[in-house]
Amino acid sequence: MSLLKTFNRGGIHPPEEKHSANEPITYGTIPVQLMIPVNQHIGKPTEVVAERRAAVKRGEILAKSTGFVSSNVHSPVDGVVQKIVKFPLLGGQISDCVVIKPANIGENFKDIIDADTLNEVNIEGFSKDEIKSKIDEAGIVGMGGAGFPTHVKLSPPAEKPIDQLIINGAECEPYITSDHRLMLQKSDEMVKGIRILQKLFDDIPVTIGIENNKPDAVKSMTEATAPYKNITVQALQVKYPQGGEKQLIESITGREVPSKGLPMDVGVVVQNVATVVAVYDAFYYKRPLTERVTTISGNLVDKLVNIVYPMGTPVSHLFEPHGIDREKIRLLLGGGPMMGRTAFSLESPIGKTTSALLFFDDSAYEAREENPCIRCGNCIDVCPMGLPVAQLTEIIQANNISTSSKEDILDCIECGSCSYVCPADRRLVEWIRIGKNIIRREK
Amino acid sequence: MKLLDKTKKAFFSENPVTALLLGLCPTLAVTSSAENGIGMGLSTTFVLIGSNVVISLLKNIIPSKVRIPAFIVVIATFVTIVDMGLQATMYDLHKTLGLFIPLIVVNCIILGRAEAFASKNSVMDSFWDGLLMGLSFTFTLFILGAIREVLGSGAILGYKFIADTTPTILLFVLAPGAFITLGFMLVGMNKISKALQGGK
Amino acid sequence: MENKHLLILDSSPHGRLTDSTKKIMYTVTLSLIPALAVAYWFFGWSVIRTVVLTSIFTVGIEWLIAKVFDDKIDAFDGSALLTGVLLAMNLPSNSPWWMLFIGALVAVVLGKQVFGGLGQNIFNPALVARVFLLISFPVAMTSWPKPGALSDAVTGATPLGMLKTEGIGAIAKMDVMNLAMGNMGGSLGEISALALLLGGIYLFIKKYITWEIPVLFIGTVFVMTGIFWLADPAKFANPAFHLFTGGLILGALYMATDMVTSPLSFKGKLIFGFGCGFFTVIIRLFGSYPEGVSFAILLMNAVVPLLDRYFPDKKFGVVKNG
Amino acid sequence: MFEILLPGLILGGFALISSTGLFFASKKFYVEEDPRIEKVVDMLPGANCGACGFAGCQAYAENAIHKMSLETTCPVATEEEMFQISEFMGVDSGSGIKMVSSLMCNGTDANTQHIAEYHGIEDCWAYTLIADANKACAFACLGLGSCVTVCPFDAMKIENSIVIIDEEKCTGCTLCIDSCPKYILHMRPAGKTVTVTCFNTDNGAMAKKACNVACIGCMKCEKVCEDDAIHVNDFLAKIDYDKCTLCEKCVDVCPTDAIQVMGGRVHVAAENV
Repeated sequence: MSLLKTFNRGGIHPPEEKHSANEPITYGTIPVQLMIPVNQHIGKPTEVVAERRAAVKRGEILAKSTGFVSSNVHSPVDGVVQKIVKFPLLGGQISDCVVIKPANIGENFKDIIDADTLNEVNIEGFSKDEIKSKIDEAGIVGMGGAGFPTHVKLSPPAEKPIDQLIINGAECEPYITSDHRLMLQKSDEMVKGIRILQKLFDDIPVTIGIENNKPDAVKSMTEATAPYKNITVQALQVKYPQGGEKQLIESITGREVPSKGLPMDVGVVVQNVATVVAVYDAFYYKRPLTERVTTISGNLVDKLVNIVYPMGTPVSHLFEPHGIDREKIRLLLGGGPMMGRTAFSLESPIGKTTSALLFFDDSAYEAREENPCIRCGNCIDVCPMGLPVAQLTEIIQANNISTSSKEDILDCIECGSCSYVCPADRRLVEWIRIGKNIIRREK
Repeated sequence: MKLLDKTKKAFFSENPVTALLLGLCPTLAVTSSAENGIGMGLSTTFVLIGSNVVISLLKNIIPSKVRIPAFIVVIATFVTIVDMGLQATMYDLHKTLGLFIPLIVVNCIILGRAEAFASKNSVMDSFWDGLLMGLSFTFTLFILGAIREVLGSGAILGYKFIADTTPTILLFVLAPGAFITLGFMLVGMNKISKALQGGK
Repeated sequence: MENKHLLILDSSPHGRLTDSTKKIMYTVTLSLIPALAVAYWFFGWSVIRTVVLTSIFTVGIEWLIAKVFDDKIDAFDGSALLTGVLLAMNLPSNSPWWMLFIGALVAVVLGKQVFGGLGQNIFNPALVARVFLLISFPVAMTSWPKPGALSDAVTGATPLGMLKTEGIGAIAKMDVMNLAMGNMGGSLGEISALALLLGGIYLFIKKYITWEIPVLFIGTVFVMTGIFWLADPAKFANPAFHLFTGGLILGALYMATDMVTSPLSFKGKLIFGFGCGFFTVIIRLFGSYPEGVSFAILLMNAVVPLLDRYFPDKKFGVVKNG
Repeated sequence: MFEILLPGLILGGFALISSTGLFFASKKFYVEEDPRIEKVVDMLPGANCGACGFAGCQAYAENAIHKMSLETTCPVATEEEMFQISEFMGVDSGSGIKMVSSLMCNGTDANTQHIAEYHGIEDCWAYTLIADANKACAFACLGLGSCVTVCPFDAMKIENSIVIIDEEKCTGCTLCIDSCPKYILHMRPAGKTVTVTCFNTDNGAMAKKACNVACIGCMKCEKVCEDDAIHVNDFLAKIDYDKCTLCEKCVDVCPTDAIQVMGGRVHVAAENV
């Protein structure tokens, strides 16, 4: 492998900080209370079916999807529904949460997961629609961060033929290592999951894209996929935002997703590795998506881990087992530092898309003041979408959005590369988000 | 008191050059010295007064559809008088101002006042309006010319107050100097008129 | 919610490169040191005097403006200092102090702050000041001290000036290597092309300038003067002479590449560099001024917004049709 | 003599030809414009703010003359001005009640707490992209001043991290209503100064916990009101300004001071007296 593939335009190299890469996946204890957000996806809000004081079993539906672009939410444990409250999530949104009092407080979550029975499944026996509806029922959403319902992504319209499936194992965000560990420890399961997805598209070729800073993951996946000819592993150059859907497609296939378009427009479907494992679980264990591997890291954490907690575990439950000093926390990030969002409540629950929880104290945060733009052009050089970022922010600040700049603004993938390199500390992505918001409001 | 208000208005908040940005062509072209500025300004004042008075006298006779050509004819008459008068009495100034005297005909200030004021008001009011507007135009041109003359040739109204060998900032005598000076004058005059309005 | 202190809310990304406006400005200023050292070698203490005076003036005026009008302006962010040093490099080392002061005033007030301060100016402030001074004080701005002369009184024309006034014969004896080293009359920054190149390469490695503008600028000058030279060597000087005399290298490396006043897009940069070179040659060969770099750059500065607008970079996912 | 006559004739002839041309052109291309439109534009305030829903005063006047109605009033114009226009047009002058913007929140620093330290761009919408609330009460005014920025009449300012509205300056143009991501600004008649300064629809206990001056939905105001003008829905009182007679009984009885007289005295909670 002489020259590793990557995307052409822009990109940055933030410090990797993947200190937890060698920590095997472990399981956490069950907290005294679970707060399960009823909306963990993009799309139509769900309808809460759980009733107060009713007992629920593990895997029972708490909130039902209300349409095609919507996703079920299940209970991760046996327990009793206490109430339904509005509570701030890790992303800062305030949303309805189902509060559950688990039956086995303090027990290791591994025991509960191990209790699920492994079924022998004959994939050939399923029709395409059955596979999709199973994924839909299991409440699986894109676990890379956006949380788009997976069954929707797997149902491209007939006029858009799919000839390539890409599995996203790039994990370009600093700190996060959960996907890395999944690829190491669950490579066989993942391949079985891939086979299920492959079935949907008549055995089209599959490529697993992995950044080259995880050579062990590349090795283990290559070994696991060896029996299958049309599943290949592609090592990629280390460059942020390699894991962005459009960038990954360009890196691997050389195809450019058209502006305003979706991956399916160039015949590609992209799925995250964690999502694939969730698909496997849904078929072989009949287990809906109720937990995920989360990387706990940051300069306040004594024991860095990749750990599985039941969905809905409040952040405060993590302090004791991981040696986090509650008093010192100043910055709590759900997700990586480049795209993750700050949380304002230490009780916010872990959700389906929480790939990492990062705890930082004062020293990690530097208040920055915006200085005037000196037109150095760094933001434009690093923009993976080739947008004239500096001009766009000026247009937004002047509230002067024209039709052509509107398209540019909507093309932004909010990777944050521009803000990262700006010498004048301008909040470029933030301005672009405001611009998107203005456009959305005008509609 | 009313007159004072009007004067304030004419000189600052409605100053034809710095507030309305009218008549910029002569303003920029002929103000390389204070004397030129005064000459140009007074010529314009004369035309303004004359045309204002005549037009307000004729306002009821002129049909509104042909009023602009009629105004132009009136203005042109006065401009011709000024042109000939200057040529007869102050030949040097006439030579410096050159083409810009006939160009007073198309000066927006004059046509503007005729259209906006003289054609709607009484003779006496129009006379005062022409006088004040003209004087404010003269005043602005004088200041502009004076600044440029002092900076560009070290003199004021032709009297040189520094030694001949001392270098002066030549740029201010040239065209770019006019633009730069006018720019800073706009800032200053806007500040003053804002302050005057605030004081009211 | 019983936190004693509140969590921080902010928008992603939560990390920054350590680059800052200040760092860029000071690095660029520092990269001028080799050229200044050469100038010091040839002209002596007057160089230091000029540089220090203009720097004090520009920073001081900016500080005053910040005090009076807008306390958000940071007079010490290095941009005023850089303007001051660049201005000094554009002037004869024997300029009187009041000329330096007027230059600094024009650079900071007319060149920068009237447009809205750092990042908003259309024209390169140092060049605005230089052209202002050149037009206002043509005599003082064209009598350059001779290198090595200890007294300021000995002045002469630049090689380009000689070429303009005395014809091709006057420069026949000049050795190109000598010109490249800087052994000639001229402003501080005009003389040593090699020392400037050194600083330029440093900036290029630091990625504070890109290759497009300097290469296109110098290349265009070289090719165009070469064509004229080949056509009529008896009338036009050779391209190497044009390369190493005048402010070409300084202009191409430091003035034209000024981030604020150069285009952002790739194609825009190419056109900008070519335009600068084209106008420089036209003015040098056919204009009434011996040197055309500053005018050429200012001319091209004026069209930068248009270049950015009509030659944008290709966006991701946009396919050119037709 | 001939020297003068010839140019005179030439010019005169030329003038005749051109004027004939002009005459026919003016007949051919005559555009009929209602002269009343210009008059109406002159009578309007001329702010061109677009608050009426039309693209500026000209468009408003055109519409008004076209339809011969003033149903959509100019929210910026005073009553007298509207009356003048209606006199001129000979139609009724719309509703004619001056409305002002009013904040349904009293979540000052003293009454509720900030729950996070915000470092982003000073703009309410920018904040909502990061988190939904910045005070203990999720419904509270964010106090970052998007409405202040959008107000063309300088009638709003941020004080104690909530918006203070100057009713004198407010023209009721409604621009601020849409600029608020929390939707806690509403329009009320200018004279009707009694307002519910809360927008919290949580139940009483939660609301009280979030903010000292929250409406807890205790229904006291509804019971004391003799004009049937105040009603509690979703634990939040709402005043019907068509019925309110400004008796201020509800203000006196409110245990949490969630009903205030705007621009008047600041009330002390009934229980504390």
